Amino acid sequence: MKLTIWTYEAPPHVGAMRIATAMEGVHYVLHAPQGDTYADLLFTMIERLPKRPPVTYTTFQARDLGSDTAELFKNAMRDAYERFRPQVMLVGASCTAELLQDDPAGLAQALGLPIPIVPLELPSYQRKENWGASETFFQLVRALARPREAREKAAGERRPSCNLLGPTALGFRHRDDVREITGLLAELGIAVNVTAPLGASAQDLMRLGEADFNVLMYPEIADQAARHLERHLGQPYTRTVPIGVGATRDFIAEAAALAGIDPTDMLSDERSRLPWYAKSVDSTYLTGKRVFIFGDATHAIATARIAAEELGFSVVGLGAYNREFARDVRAAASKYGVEALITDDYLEVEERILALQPELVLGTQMERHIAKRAGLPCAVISAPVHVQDFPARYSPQMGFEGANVIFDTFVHPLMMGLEEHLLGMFRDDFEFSDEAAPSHLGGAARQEEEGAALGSPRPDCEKDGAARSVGWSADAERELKKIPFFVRGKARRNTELFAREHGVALITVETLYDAKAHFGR
Amino acid sequence: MKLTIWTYEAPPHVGAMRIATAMEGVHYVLHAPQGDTYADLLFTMIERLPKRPPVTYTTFQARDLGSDTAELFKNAMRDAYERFRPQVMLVGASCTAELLQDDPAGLAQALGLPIPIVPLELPSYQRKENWGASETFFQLVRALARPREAREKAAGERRPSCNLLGPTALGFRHRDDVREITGLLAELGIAVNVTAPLGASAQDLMRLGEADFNVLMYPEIADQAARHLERHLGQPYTRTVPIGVGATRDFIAEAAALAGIDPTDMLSDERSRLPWYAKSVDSTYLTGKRVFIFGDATHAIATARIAAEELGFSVVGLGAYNREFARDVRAAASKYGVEALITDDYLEVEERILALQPELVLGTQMERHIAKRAGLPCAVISAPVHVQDFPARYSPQMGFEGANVIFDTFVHPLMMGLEEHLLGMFRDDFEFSDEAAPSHLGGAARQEEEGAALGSPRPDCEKDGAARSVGWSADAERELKKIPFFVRGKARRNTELFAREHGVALITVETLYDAKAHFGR
Amino acid sequence: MNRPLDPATVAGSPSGAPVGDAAGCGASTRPARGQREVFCGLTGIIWLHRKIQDAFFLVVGSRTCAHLIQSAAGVMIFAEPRFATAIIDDRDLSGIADANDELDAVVARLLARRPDIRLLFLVGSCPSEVIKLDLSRAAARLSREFAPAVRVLAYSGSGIETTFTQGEDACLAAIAADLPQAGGERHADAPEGLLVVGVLAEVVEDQMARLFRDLGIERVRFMPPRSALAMPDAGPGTRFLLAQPFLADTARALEERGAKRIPAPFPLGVEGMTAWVAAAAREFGISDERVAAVTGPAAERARRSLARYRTQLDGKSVFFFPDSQLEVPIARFLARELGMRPIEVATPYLHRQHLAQELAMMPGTAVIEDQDVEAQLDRCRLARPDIVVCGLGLANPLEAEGITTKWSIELLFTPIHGYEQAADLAELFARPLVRRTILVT
Amino acid sequence: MNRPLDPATVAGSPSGAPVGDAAGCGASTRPARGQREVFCGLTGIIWLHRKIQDAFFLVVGSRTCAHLIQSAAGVMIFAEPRFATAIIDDRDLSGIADANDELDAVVARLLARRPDIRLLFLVGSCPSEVIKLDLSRAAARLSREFAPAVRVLAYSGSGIETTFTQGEDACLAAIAADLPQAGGERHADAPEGLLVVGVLAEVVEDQMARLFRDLGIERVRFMPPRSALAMPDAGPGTRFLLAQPFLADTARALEERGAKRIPAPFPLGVEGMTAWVAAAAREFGISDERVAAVTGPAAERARRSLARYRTQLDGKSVFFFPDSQLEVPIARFLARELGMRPIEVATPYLHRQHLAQELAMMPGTAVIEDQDVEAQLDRCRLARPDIVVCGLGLANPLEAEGITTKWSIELLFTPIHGYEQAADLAELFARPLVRRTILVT
Repeated sequence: MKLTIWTYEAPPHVGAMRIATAMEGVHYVLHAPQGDTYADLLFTMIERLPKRPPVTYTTFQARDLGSDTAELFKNAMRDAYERFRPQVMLVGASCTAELLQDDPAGLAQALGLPIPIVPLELPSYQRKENWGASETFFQLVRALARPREAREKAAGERRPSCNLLGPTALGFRHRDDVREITGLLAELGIAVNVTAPLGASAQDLMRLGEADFNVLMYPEIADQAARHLERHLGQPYTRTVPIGVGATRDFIAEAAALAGIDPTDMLSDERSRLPWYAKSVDSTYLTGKRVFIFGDATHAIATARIAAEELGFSVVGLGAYNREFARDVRAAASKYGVEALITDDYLEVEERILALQPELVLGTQMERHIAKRAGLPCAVISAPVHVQDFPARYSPQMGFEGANVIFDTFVHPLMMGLEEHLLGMFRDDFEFSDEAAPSHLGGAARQEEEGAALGSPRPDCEKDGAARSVGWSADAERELKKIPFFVRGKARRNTELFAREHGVALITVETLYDAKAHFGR
Repeated sequence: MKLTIWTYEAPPHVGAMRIATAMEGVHYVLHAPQGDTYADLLFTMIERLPKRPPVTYTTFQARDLGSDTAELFKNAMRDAYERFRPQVMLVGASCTAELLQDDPAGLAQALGLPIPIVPLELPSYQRKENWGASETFFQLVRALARPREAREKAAGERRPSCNLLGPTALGFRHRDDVREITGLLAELGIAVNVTAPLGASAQDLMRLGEADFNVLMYPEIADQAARHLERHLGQPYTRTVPIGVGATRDFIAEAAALAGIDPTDMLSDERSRLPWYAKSVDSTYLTGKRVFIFGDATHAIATARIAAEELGFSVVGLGAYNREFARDVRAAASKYGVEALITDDYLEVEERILALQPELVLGTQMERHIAKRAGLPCAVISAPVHVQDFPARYSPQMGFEGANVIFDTFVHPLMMGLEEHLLGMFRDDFEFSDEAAPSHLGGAARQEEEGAALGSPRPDCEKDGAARSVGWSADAERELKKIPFFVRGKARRNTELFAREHGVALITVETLYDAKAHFGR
Repeated sequence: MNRPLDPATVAGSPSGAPVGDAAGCGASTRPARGQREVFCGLTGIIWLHRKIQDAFFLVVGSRTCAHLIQSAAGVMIFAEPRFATAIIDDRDLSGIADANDELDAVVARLLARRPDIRLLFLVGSCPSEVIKLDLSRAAARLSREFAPAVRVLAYSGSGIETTFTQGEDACLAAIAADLPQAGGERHADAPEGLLVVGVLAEVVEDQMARLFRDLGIERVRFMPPRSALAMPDAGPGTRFLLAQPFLADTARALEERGAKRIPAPFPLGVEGMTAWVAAAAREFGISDERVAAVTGPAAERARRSLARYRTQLDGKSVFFFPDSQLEVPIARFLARELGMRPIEVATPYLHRQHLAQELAMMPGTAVIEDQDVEAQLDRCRLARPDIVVCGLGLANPLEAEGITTKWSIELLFTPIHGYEQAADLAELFARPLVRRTILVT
Repeated sequence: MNRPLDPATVAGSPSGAPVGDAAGCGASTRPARGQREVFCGLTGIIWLHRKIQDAFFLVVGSRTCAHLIQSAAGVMIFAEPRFATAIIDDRDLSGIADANDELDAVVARLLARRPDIRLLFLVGSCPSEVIKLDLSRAAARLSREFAPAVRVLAYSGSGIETTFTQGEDACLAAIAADLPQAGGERHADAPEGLLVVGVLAEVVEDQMARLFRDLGIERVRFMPPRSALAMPDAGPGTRFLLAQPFLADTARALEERGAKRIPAPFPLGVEGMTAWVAAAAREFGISDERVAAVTGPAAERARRSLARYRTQLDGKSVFFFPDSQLEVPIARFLARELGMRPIEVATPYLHRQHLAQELAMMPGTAVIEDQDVEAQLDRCRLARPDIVVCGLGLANPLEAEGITTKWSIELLFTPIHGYEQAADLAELFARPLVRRTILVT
């Protein structure tokens, strides 16, 4: 049993719903109690889809237990087939139904419906949303994808083609990433054969084999399917996820190599504004800002690269909530000399952030909570999705326009350079009070980093006893307050570190400046 | 002499710079003291242009006055020609030089340079930035544009074509509007002959006559030029500025009519997300929200239409700072039953907003100040531009993607529907305190509508004595505080109006509810 | 537990025809069966955790439960929640770990991190019910362990036992069983205090308190209170008014404490509010004249406010999908005070006794208990009502089909009770209709 | 007024060769003439209005002036400003309106809207100078009218008379002339208090105050103060240290009050700060040993801090466009304490007397007074320095050409004076260089 304040991922059957809802002609019969129908609103309200997800729930009740839940399932299955006439059906159970052991797969097969039935085994008490989506997509691909009829490669006649694998319903910017990458590939001269699951039908999955290679857009969703297609259909796939200018350029080179074409033209122009905006002198103040990054593995790793190489931040923390890709995250973290944080425990992430006192948090909606309480600026880089992650405007994360979007997103929560300066110079100015948030964000007040809202969970300070074993003299506390709040957390942390390392029990004004001299700006 | 806290427009010579900087091969010699060189940074820092504006300043000093300022001008002119070898030169004076009466036009002509010299008369003490830009563009067009050689309209062979008129350097989203409208016209089958001034050379202006018609993108900049081209070159021009879904559709119909093509296909699809997002049930709470709109005339009028027809807001105030288009603004205002506010006095705008207590302010960077102090949500719809009006990402205002951008921009500052509800239900909840801004904006504190920052200018309450002639009983004040802050300003205003109309001197709890019954929600 | 009726028990009644009822029901009721599209009772935590500010809700359930609560109401973006989930995992199911030990550890960690918690609810879920985890016993054990700082109660919000608002009922029933005993000095039958039961907006509570004070009822308390430290007492002298129609178990629990329910319609709309207040007044021996004098001005003002919306809503048809159990009183209000035409009123559960007066006031519309969502959607499309009341899973798909909707969860999150809110309740129905006429694109 | 030297007066000195100077100048100076690319003195309002919090700056000028101030520093986005412009219009110029009456009306409206103003500056501009509007007389008149609530002073920030930081000089000179007279009881020559002159960050003032207190100098005040109500007095006993190199008029105004300037280098870098403090100490009769004892630890710490940046900056060439008059002391610091190579040091104005010690410490780099921006850009492109110090109009265009820049206005907005900020000043130069090595794309 695990205490969970926020969950980064839904249960695995919601992952399966993301696949089913993304596709055409697929229907999912889910053995589940009535409350599980809440999942429909994820699609109709968060993503604002104008149709219900193609899911039938058995909605059994307490009185059905032990008697006719299996019968309920069979009826639901039959009714759903009659009503929706899908090309393929998925069957499975949610957490509660899993405990009943009704064997939906067996029951479904026994009905003898004239379409393929793909049974899903998604262990609710072990696995989570991404795994469920990945497994579902893989099972569909395995069941449906066929090898290319004959590899008639009349070169020169056919444009090279690829499939885009991974975009789903309820995906973080998947809608726009698909458009961006499709456009990028078209410019390169590569056609998209099938995009899946988003917008694909069962027939489309059968055509997957006709492409020359696969673009693995979201490893969390489609890594398993891409590996299957490589192994069984001989299709290579791209390893680079094109998020950020550097990664997009690498991706272009990789895709071009797989397609056997020359990417030089496309790589010679500068197609994103990010590099120039990052070089513009008003961005100088971004240099070395300490950022903490947390999200799904793919977005977290890509974010770290952008932060370090393209914006000039200093990565002080990097982590992901999906253990499936822990190895990749650890490898990336080691590049930045930090220890990867692999956890789905919100409280652990909170502790790490408060201990590191970064100047910017790049995380999920959950890290926004932490950042808000700690008075830290924050931008969202990854699922879990919120209604605000489905803006009306074109907002890809991938490709060159994605890099533009990311520049704005990461820089927006920060105070602008000149405003930082004026705050630093004239701290006593009543209009520049410490309570001031960046004025372009409405100029509303911030909470002090020490003063989280009443009643909110507090970091477990007792545990971290060492951190508080040094004391602050009143003078030093006063001097600390003269440091603008957006770097004060760091100054406090550095001074305490310095004091501990040098055996100073009471921090004075001199200790503060000694620490400053020791650590530099 | 006029007290000016903020100025909505720069002096007219900055308007001329916006034209010169937008174009290729144009150089502007400006008779001006050294301080006027500040204007360069508008382009290099706000717009982040990677080149200096093509402007030479004479930078005369006190000691030059009355002696050799004319000589200085001639030297600057000659040196600039030698160094930059432009195709055409603009000459003029800034405010201080205007007082010297050195006659830059005459001096420049006398130099006998082998290129066209376009003299600018921009009266600094009467006119402003937009007028200066408009006059400059008009003078250039008048000097350079030639009629089409022979109107060889071999129909079927040539695609219909148009010019895009109005985009400049330092324009509010001009960069992206041009891309959006060019794409829209291309889909319609209309080619863009010349876009001017942005990116146009003197030669391009000479080719203006080759187009079938003109698209007047920004009347503030190009109305004069478009009318000239209509009169002298017989080119009709579009009247609809395609900002918003409805206006974009009207524009498509208008452009198609001028081009003699059928727009039905293009109008049959829904190409913007705005209509569906506005219909989505999470937008229901937007209905009837009272908005105050202020900006340049074009953007203010377009914003009012979107607010009223596409988002379902209630327009309670509409105004513009550029008197040149006052008539259009008044006509639009009368449609919404409000009195237009035509002023460039920031203090007047402030008074109007505080008196109206809108639920949302759609204005310029200046209205952001007012809204911030009044604790009102605000989005920016118009110049004057700030560095944040040049985002890295694609952010048009025009066309279908412009409508998407606008939906996000207008809705973002508002508290989301459900959050509003919870605040309304549980006002005593310490985490939902009145100080809470929308949590997606960082959840920082707001100022009370009554409590502007110490030292800020206060609305001139004495003048508006009537508004305060009714008193509030302590009970009624307490009851008022139970109303969530985002509608409290309106409730206070309505109750006081009601009390005055009904001769109630002391507002009680009953008065509050009587007023609520009277006005409705 | 307050379960939906087994359809078998009413299967004999002719579909669509009036069902005989003690209260002389003006509406017909009929059952349905098929896929339901309703929230489970856990959803109530969304408003309960905001109402009782020093309480905390610990769901004992699966990741689905955790995800439901954080997603259902879009609360993710809001303030730090006062709820969490103890997620059951394989180790608990396989018996490797003792579920009770695990739960104790989770509670200990939670209370260490959140020292401000005064009242902790252990909330049962589908999985905890299926594996028969006894949370009442666990609550008793933990209450002993953490007394006196923290009191621990248990209730079930499981989707196999409860729908949506029944979670509030279950929670309040648990509270009711735990209230301090009122001193029984007076004669048991003499009313010595009024308890208003059901989560209400604070501004509504304040209005009601003023009204009862003006009537002369002295001791008026609200349940649940805003703080766990301010629990009302209950006993034979307690008279209670239900503010919501879905509080069957709570009423029973209060009755077990000796308290007496004052039968009344629900305080929605002018009529409902007047009847509700009058019922209490009668119980406390207050004259009808006094009631008329005290409520008259507010009722008259409310009627004036409603007039504006009556012009917008009169004659418009309305169709209810089952959701909150508020369907019947709201349909009654819309029909009688605004002239709307309820075409179909479906409700997840119909408490015939508590709703007796409501049903009697209803026009002859079919009241459907339980649901077959696909069949109901077919009927809805056929009927093309002017407005549909439904949950969030159905609203946007219906809007996309051109059918105007009112999402029902808003009825729980908006102050709608009492005179001053009658027009606000009407406005909730007018707004989507108005919106559709305003939007041009 | 503190005007740039007429190039004619130094035209005889061979370009690039050392100019003989009373202080024994280590650097050469040479004049230039052509288009300038500098701010006018109005720009100083951006920091002055933040420093003196109950003061307000009313520019009497054109729309250009108003636009300059609100745009120059991107202040538009910040807090409500404490400055405004009385914009001259055609009516004032044509004589239809009397400019003085108009000004009085503007001031009256302003003071009515902003009752918190204690000190109002009327700030002259190019147009007000050209039309010879006498703001000093207007200030005296308005001061009388609004006394005692508001004091009104005047100075000129016009671009035909001042560049950039000279606006601060003109403002402080106006303040200096208006300071209360110090009681002249003691012997005129005995130092009775130290005044530190120039806008400094508050944290820097506090550090300096601690240092002088530790040295034993009792009465240390700063000018300008944070509030107009806390003006220091001045008189023959006053000794003052300039904290900035551009305060020629202010120094003269203080000297006219009888105060005596303590000649010193400027407190930038360890060397500058030590010499600056030591000069004051000598004036107050404090022994060198005491100075060494008090400043030693901070100086040593500062040197340690600088070591990190010396490794990054050593041997790097630096090229100054004229801007703030800080060019000479900063070039001296970069050269002597960080090993950088100043290639060209241009400054809008060179005060030979105040900068005597600075020039003596400079390596043999050409110091250019005044500007011909096009010619200087040509030289800069040819020299391809490692870093260029320039204004905001030039920075991005140079960056686009691949030349690293440090925008000079930052030197006015960042705490750079004193020991604890020496490394921060170095870091301002290291940062753009580091950035260029970090960015991969």
